[in-house]
Amino acid sequence: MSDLSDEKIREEAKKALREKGLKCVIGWNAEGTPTFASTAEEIDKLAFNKSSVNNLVPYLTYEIRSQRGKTRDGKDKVVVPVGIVVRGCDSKALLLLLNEKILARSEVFIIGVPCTGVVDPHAGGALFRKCVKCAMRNPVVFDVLASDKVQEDEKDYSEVEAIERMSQEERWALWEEILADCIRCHACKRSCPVCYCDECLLDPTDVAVKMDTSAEEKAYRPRWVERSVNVPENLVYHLARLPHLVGRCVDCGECERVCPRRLPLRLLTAKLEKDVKDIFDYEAAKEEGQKPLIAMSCMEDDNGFIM
Amino acid sequence: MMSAKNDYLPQMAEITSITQETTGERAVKTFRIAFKDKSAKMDWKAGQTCMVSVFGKGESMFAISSSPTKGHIEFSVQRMGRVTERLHQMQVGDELGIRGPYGNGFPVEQWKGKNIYFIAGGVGMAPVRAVMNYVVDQKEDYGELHLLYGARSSRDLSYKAEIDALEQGGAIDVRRTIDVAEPGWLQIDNANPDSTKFDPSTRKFTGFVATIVTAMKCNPENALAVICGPPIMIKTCIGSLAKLGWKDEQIYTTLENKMKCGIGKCGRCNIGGVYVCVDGPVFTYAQVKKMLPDQ
Amino acid sequence: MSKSILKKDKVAEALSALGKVSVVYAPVKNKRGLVEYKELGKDASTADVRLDGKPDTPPKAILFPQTELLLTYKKEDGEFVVTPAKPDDREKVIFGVKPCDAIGISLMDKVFLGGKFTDSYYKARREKVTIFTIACDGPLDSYCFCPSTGGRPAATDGSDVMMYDVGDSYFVDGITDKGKKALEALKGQLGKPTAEQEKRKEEIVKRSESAEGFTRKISDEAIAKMDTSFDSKYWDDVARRCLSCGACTYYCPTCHCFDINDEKGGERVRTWDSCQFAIFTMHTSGHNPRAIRGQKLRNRYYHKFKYSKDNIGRYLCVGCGRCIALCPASLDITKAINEVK
Amino acid sequence: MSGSQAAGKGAEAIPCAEGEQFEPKIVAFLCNWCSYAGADLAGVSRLQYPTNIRIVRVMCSGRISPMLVLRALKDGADGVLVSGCHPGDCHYLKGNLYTRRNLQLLRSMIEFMGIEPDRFQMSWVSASEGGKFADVVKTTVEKVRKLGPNKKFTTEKREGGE
Repeated sequence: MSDLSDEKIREEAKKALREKGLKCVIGWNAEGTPTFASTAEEIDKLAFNKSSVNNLVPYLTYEIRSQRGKTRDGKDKVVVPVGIVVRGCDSKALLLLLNEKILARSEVFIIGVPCTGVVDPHAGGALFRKCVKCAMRNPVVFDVLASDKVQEDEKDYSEVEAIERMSQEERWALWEEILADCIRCHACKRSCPVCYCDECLLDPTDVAVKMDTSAEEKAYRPRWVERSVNVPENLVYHLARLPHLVGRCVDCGECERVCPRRLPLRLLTAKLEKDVKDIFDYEAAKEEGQKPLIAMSCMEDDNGFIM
Repeated sequence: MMSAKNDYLPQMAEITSITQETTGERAVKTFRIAFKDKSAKMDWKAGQTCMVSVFGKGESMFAISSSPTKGHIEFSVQRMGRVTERLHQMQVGDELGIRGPYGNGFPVEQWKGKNIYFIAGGVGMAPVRAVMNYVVDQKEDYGELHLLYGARSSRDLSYKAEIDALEQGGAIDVRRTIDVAEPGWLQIDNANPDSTKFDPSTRKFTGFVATIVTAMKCNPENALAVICGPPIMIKTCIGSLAKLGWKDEQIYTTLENKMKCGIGKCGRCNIGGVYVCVDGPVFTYAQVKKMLPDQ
Repeated sequence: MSKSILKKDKVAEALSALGKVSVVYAPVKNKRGLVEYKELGKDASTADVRLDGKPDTPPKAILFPQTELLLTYKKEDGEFVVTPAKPDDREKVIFGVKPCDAIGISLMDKVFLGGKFTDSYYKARREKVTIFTIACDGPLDSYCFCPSTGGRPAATDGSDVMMYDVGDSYFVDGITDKGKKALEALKGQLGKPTAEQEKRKEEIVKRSESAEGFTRKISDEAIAKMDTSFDSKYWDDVARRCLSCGACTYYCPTCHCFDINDEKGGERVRTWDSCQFAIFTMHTSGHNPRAIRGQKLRNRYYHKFKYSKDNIGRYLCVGCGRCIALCPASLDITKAINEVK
Repeated sequence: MSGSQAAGKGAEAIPCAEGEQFEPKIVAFLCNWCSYAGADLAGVSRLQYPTNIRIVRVMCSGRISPMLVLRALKDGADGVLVSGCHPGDCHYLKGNLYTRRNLQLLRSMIEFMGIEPDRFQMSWVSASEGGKFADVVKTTVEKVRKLGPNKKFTTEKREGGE
């Protein structure tokens, strides 16, 4: 990543800010801190380098959806488009949101940056494990590219396959130890780009309560996960998160990056993505306009274990 | 080494009587309770609260709605969520857990000789009822007493028999108001309350509580007001009183926040640096104005 | 016997001596590279104890567990029987605590034991815990900023026994009676300090007073400025990056907020909670005084530097910098307060 | 065969004496149009099948989200059976197809995390297949019985308590 691409990012961002009247351009500064640049000077601080580790799509979703709503006379509020700098993995998450119509293509100005991997701050200068062999280095959706495309590798499922080969007792020993270490701080859920529900059934009290919500609805809403932090509740917390990511998770690894306990959560999402490919031959965010996997029903699906 | 008292352990109590105050979606019931351990006794000040345990559902903080002079403990509970829904299904004899009393309560000892306006809205009548009955039972220590009780409709007015008796008793001047007009309830124009002339002995009005406060011209001379109810009602009533020349120290109110421990440890009921459960729930408006706008 | 010397190569022996009279916790590196206070097994001497760096996790969970049973209730022939849980009040020693974490424990004491009510569960545990602190000599990493919060690299607040690294051994100083009593168990391992070792200890204390080497600071003017900037839009801008997860509060040595719930199996359980979760302050009616990220983050910063100063006379932040180190959105409490507008 | 035992409720009330085999608790979500009717037919034609299943009737197998399966396992079920109409027979045309997609991955993730996959079974049983329903229940109960009580979703290490 020569500073050539930084120049291109800033130039494109300023042009878009002027011509398209962007609310702001979301990117990283030189230290890798997410920045919301809304003036030319702020855009000059944007950069893309080895420490640009955050997936910025959750911020984009927040910036756009917080503009939605109705004006006083009942018409839809006009959404000011927002610019964003995306790497390959971010762009796949963004494409998933576009396919799910959470964000409209016209609301987003996308500056794509082909990426050769970013550095894991805990690993003394080495790349993240997910970046060593990455099959999505080049952005899949963009308005402009900041530098030329780079060579992508074959998707590497070796770690997942290693676990699949384990015996069931070994697998449980591995996951029980991991689940016992989880403190349910919700960082994995809050940083996930495709996890955008306002009201999540895994939040401690999950009712999106309004003034007129009836007492029964509040009283009899099931608590899917208790607040106690122990192996059974953590097991259900993580097992409950996964079905909501079927055919949606792009395995960007943000959940593993943000986990303060450094749990290998990407093993779960990579396994999920691998199964989706094997069983349904489906890949999340493969092309624009793709229908969600779970929303499609198919007679030809294999019956698998069903008696 | 004597271990410290366990403030999270509730005392077992059972419901001795249930009165259905109002019906409908947001029904209100008054529960009278008695401790299972007959020797157990709790003395409390009007305006204090208790954490009521409904085992299996959780705990909620309720104002004690009976005056200490009555010698029994009552809570008036509106059906709102998990705990209150279960409470409203309970019968006489069912068991509860009680811990408390918590909070500072109304400083009645400083009110000797004052005229007192009790202003309540909807279920806000619960804490007001406790302090009103306490003051009425020692009528001679205080000046003129007034009650202004407002609700959405006449069906939503709680403690009907009790308030009617007070009205006849003459110890306190009782007025009621409702939001939606009904026959026999004098309509006062909310836009400009002073425009409607009315016979001073009128008892039943239609109009927001704040409107009636202005219309009644509550006299700030050697007086103080107790206002409890939904936040919007408290705000508008304080506005009306201010226009009538009331000073902030003369107005008392209770604030409400989500509470889980009730003893100032779990860190959630704070408004700025003030913990509503231990520093409140009773505050003068002067104190509320000094608080950070953390509402 | 309060002033003595413990040779570094005798630490393992000391740990197993302590292990005979109480349960010993010490910083140990876990499988995933996190240094945490863990209960050392029966043979405490074999544990891979790391005493030099700053542990990634504070000792908070030893005194205030993340999930704690308060009481159980059962219906027996028509009547509820409520039995309070008995907290784990074994005799414990937390060895190798850093001064900021020791101050953190003394601040938690003020919250749970001070005021009108005493938390009996915390008290039952706290009385049985003895804290062996190892003083720092300057910042341990770029995140440390304890001097800005009134702490010092060699502060003794909250510690029962202070230990200073004087080369090949630790200069040991019993501060409280509890500390002196605990040192009696180490008679076999402690020696007499030489004048030279005593001098090195005094140098550490002197350097600690001057608090050199701290690049990360919070200015007192900025903290004072917070008085007037409560309702400024600045806090929404700072929180624009916040993801509202609970990581910073769960890793903070002084965050003490908790939730109480009745859970299946007739148990009333207390668990950690975080003011960053949207439903922390949500009323049953749906009204939420602090729903927006800016309000929640502001509440955390003000609780650490304003509300605590008003209520218990001290900042509730000890300057350990853990919340800066692990924030997924690179939020920095020192930067946020220094640039308050 | 346990067919002659007292009705389900009483079965596990008797403590597991020596030699007495483990009686698993199984929650069966049956779709109203096919599998529930199949179960009815099995009952009407006096077919014997184990009484370990607790039937929950739902309008379509598509109604069963992974959360319900996890909740059943967490609240003490030793096994969960979800049974619906054969693909193509669904009263709502596609409900069972959604189920097949949704729950198949739940089972593979359960297996990946080291939990016995046989605790979660699915089947297609039409209204006329009373016999198949009895067989499905027998195989499910046998498989879960071999796995023993469901410990992974229920035992918890209590911190701070006893």
